[in-house]
Amino acid sequence: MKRNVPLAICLGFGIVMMVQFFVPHPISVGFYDLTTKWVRIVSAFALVLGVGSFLMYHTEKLRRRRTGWLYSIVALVAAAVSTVVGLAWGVKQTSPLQNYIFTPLLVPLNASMFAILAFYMASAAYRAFRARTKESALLLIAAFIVMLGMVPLGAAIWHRLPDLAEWILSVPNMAAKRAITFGVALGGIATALKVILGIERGWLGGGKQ
Amino acid sequence: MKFFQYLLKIDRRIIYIVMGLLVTLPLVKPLGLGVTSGPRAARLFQAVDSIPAGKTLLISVDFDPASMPELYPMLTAVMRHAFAKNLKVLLCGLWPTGMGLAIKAATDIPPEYGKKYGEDVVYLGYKPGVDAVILGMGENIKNVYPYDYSGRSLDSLPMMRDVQRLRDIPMIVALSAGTPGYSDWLAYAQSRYGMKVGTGLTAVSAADAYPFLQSGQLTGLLAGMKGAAEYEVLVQKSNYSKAYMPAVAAMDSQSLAHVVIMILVIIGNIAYFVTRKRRS
Amino acid sequence: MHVSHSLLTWVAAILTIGIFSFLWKDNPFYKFCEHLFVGVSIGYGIAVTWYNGVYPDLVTPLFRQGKPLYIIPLVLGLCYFCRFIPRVSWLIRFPMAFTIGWGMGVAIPANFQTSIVKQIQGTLLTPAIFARWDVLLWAIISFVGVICTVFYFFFSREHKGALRLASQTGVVYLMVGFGASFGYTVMARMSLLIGRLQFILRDWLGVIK
Amino acid sequence: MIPFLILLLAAGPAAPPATDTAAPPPVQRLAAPAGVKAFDTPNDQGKSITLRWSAGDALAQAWLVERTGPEGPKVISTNAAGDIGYLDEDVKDRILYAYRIAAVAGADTVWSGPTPAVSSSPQVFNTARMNILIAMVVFFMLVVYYIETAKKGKNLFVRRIAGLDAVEEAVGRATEMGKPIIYVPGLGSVADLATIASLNILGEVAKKVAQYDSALLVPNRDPIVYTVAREMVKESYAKAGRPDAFKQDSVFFVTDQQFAFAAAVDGLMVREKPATNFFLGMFWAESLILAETGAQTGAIQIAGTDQVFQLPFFITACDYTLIGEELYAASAYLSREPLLLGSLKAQDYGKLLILVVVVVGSVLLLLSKVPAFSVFSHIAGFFNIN
Repeated sequence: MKRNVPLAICLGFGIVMMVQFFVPHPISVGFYDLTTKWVRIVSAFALVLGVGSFLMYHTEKLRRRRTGWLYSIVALVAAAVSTVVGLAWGVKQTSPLQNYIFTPLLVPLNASMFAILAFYMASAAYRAFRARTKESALLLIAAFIVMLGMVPLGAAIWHRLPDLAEWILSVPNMAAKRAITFGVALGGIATALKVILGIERGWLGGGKQ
Repeated sequence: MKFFQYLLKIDRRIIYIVMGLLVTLPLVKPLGLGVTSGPRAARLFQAVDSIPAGKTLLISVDFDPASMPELYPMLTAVMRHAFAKNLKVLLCGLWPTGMGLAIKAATDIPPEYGKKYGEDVVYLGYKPGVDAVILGMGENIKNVYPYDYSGRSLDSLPMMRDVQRLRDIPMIVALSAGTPGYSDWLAYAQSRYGMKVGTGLTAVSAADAYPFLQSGQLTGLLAGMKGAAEYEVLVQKSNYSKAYMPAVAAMDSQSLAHVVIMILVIIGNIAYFVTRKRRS
Repeated sequence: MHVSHSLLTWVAAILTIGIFSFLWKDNPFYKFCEHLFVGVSIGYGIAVTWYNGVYPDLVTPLFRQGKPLYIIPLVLGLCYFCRFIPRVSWLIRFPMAFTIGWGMGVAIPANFQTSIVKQIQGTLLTPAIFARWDVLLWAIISFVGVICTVFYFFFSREHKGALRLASQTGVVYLMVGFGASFGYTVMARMSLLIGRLQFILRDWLGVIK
Repeated sequence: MIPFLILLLAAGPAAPPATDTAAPPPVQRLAAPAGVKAFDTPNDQGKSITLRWSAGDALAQAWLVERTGPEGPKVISTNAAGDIGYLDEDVKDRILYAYRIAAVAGADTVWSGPTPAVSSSPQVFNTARMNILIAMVVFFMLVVYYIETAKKGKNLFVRRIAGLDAVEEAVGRATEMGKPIIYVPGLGSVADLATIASLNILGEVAKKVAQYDSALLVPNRDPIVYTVAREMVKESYAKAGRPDAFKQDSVFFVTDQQFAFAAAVDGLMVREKPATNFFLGMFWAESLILAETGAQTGAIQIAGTDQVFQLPFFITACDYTLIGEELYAASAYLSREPLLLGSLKAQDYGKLLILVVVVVGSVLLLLSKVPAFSVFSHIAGFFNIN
């Protein structure tokens, strides 16, 4: 019961959804739409687990006065305030959640964290782009050409450089990506099949049968 | 020797400072590192340029603040071009998150040319539903948007008297950061109502649009910040505007950043080879 | 210079600097921003999950429109709460089995469709390549690239002889491809940084127009 | 009744304008649309009829589509000149409809004859997806066959994967240094295949961690992945015979927001100074944020993802990177479990098969240029997806 029923549910839905793919009949399409909604709903409930873990992690830190416990108060208060504001006034474009939390807090934090990548690209390139081997030399040269081809300076050096950059992107780069895609797809499908068939069942966890 | 060893483990913070400074500098004082106009941007410019004065250009603002650095300069440059040619500008959008940006452009740009809201420019706002909105606008714009973004009735706006439906508009420029976007304007506005469609896209998604350009379905394309800068330069060269060119400035930053990274890589490699030779 | 008078702009600017300060080193300011970010994102996530997920997808159909089938995702979702009750904690396997089985079942044909069949079609050489000499040459280079790179991913045979040659050619394509992708992405990431800097210089400090 | 109506209608607007006869000869008469076909749209869920026709001459400037059903005749669409097809999705299943098309040029409108009456219906099997079904069946047979072979105890070879050989060393290093190991199972959900692969690797890594008695930290972005990861780690500790060493808060959920997660993991790495970082699973733009911060703290880093766009960043910033499919091979490689090794063999044959199809298909397609072999030009169509 504790292991076999979940395995059977997994097997059943796995097979049904595979079959569904080939059946254009309205009943089949309706089933797909319905279960898609179900998955969304069920996944939404899982947030409870996440929030539980979040609360546990930070209250523990607070209780034991571990290093940085003060910041846990920041996280807990921020979460509490935004939850209350969000649930009380809703999430519409004009709601306080959007105006006072999303726009002034989340948007800049998000954008800054994303923008920090520009700096990391520079330091990663400096550290790793060394022509130690033939392979890393190739990586370096390709990166160089494409980077030059993307800015006006590249065209000033040699007017065909942007074309060369585009060629690298659309010919060798494309070929490598396609080959990776083939491997990834087969690897992924085999993994999915093993999960459906119950050969990979790590997700069940251990413990009592 | 010691110098090269130092270079090999240079503090990353020095790299960050150098890069930060070199990226900021051109934003304050654009250098104009020779942005040359590509054929794709030129095609869009020509198409807008050849619209007879008094006609209306539709611009669809299909992007959010995340894509603002790339697409917002396109919006301002195309609007400036249109006003300089005495075209009217009708703004709309398929993204709810694009509203703030469209409003900003509709308030900031027209005064530069002495243009007035309602007479020379109107922003319709956002309506959910993509194909329904475009097809509805094909029949009658007022059916879809009885009011503009701020709730003014379209009947009260003089510009909308001549613009009843998409057939009255010779061209649309769709500035899109994803879907919905230019592909929807192609699929509905072009195939049904024969509109010319030009587009401006983020650099990442531009490659997907090239086939449409080759087939002639798209009348010009601006790809990323570079595309925006090209358009700004075209507008400036034709004496249509003297305004600050954010995308050209950004392109300068971009160029400097690329150069910094490349110089860093070269320095790193020199240091690496010198120290390796000494060691062996 | 026209420094902004908007409190929200100030908040956004200070948070931006807080995140960027991490580049120098970990510091209390960054720690504050980080914990604020985590907390706010959790609260925002809860509100959005409720208003855009649970309410329209579950509450409305089940309680407003009286569709009894929606009891199933409700019960499955509630099973996640059992995680906190040791005796019945195994019940969370049911919603997990449903989500995983469904996901795997959908993923298998979708992967075959987009990553295998469509990619095979894209790889096939067609008579159109005879149109021009360069088209022909690029097509051949690309074709060889796909094949050699796929050989790199062969696991069940030692890479020696012809297989070694092929897989090493594959590595060349992989490295050129990775380098090109890196170079190509630099531009997009720089755009993000420039966007942030424009916010600071224009919206906050008013140094540029 | 219906044909009669159509006849009546056809007689009306299609009558040639009076000026026609008086006009000088160079004026060409507009031809009616030719080859008008109406049929139930194949492979759909019904309520749709497809129309196709061809232009009788180059004069037509537009087309009118008229449908005659129970509610009588009605013009349902005006198409631009180049648009010679129509998908009527406003029909009911199992009701008969007839169509006719008119070519319009200036004031001229010339109608085609009516099509035979057709009705729409839903289909049970999508024949356009036959290619996918065949591919699926073939690959499934390969997987099942090689798993069965593996069960019989046949020894299966796996080539070296550098990143995975380093796992043992990386865990050992952490023990020596007395520093923790951070394992990020990606930012994907449990429905993402890479996440499943990563969780399986986590199980193997956790076993080694338990044996070496190192500390393990697993931050998560997806609540379900968090739950599964927790179970897996707990189970691994139990399997390694050290269930007591498992710490409740070593596996935890951070937030489901991508960059907030990245910010927090960055902070975690800087403060905990781990000896080893694992980034395995689905990663997006945050890949380099994590990997570069980790590299700066001096940790050994092992990364792997099937996200093609993120691989370059892992390659540059990490010590070892599992490229694409290597991620899926990892759990088999580490556990050496015959069932998993068997499927690895099947994957190899799957790839070989793809290459054979690509090479043979290409040769035949190229041959189709020779008139005698022109039949082969249909091969490309077999790979259309729908």
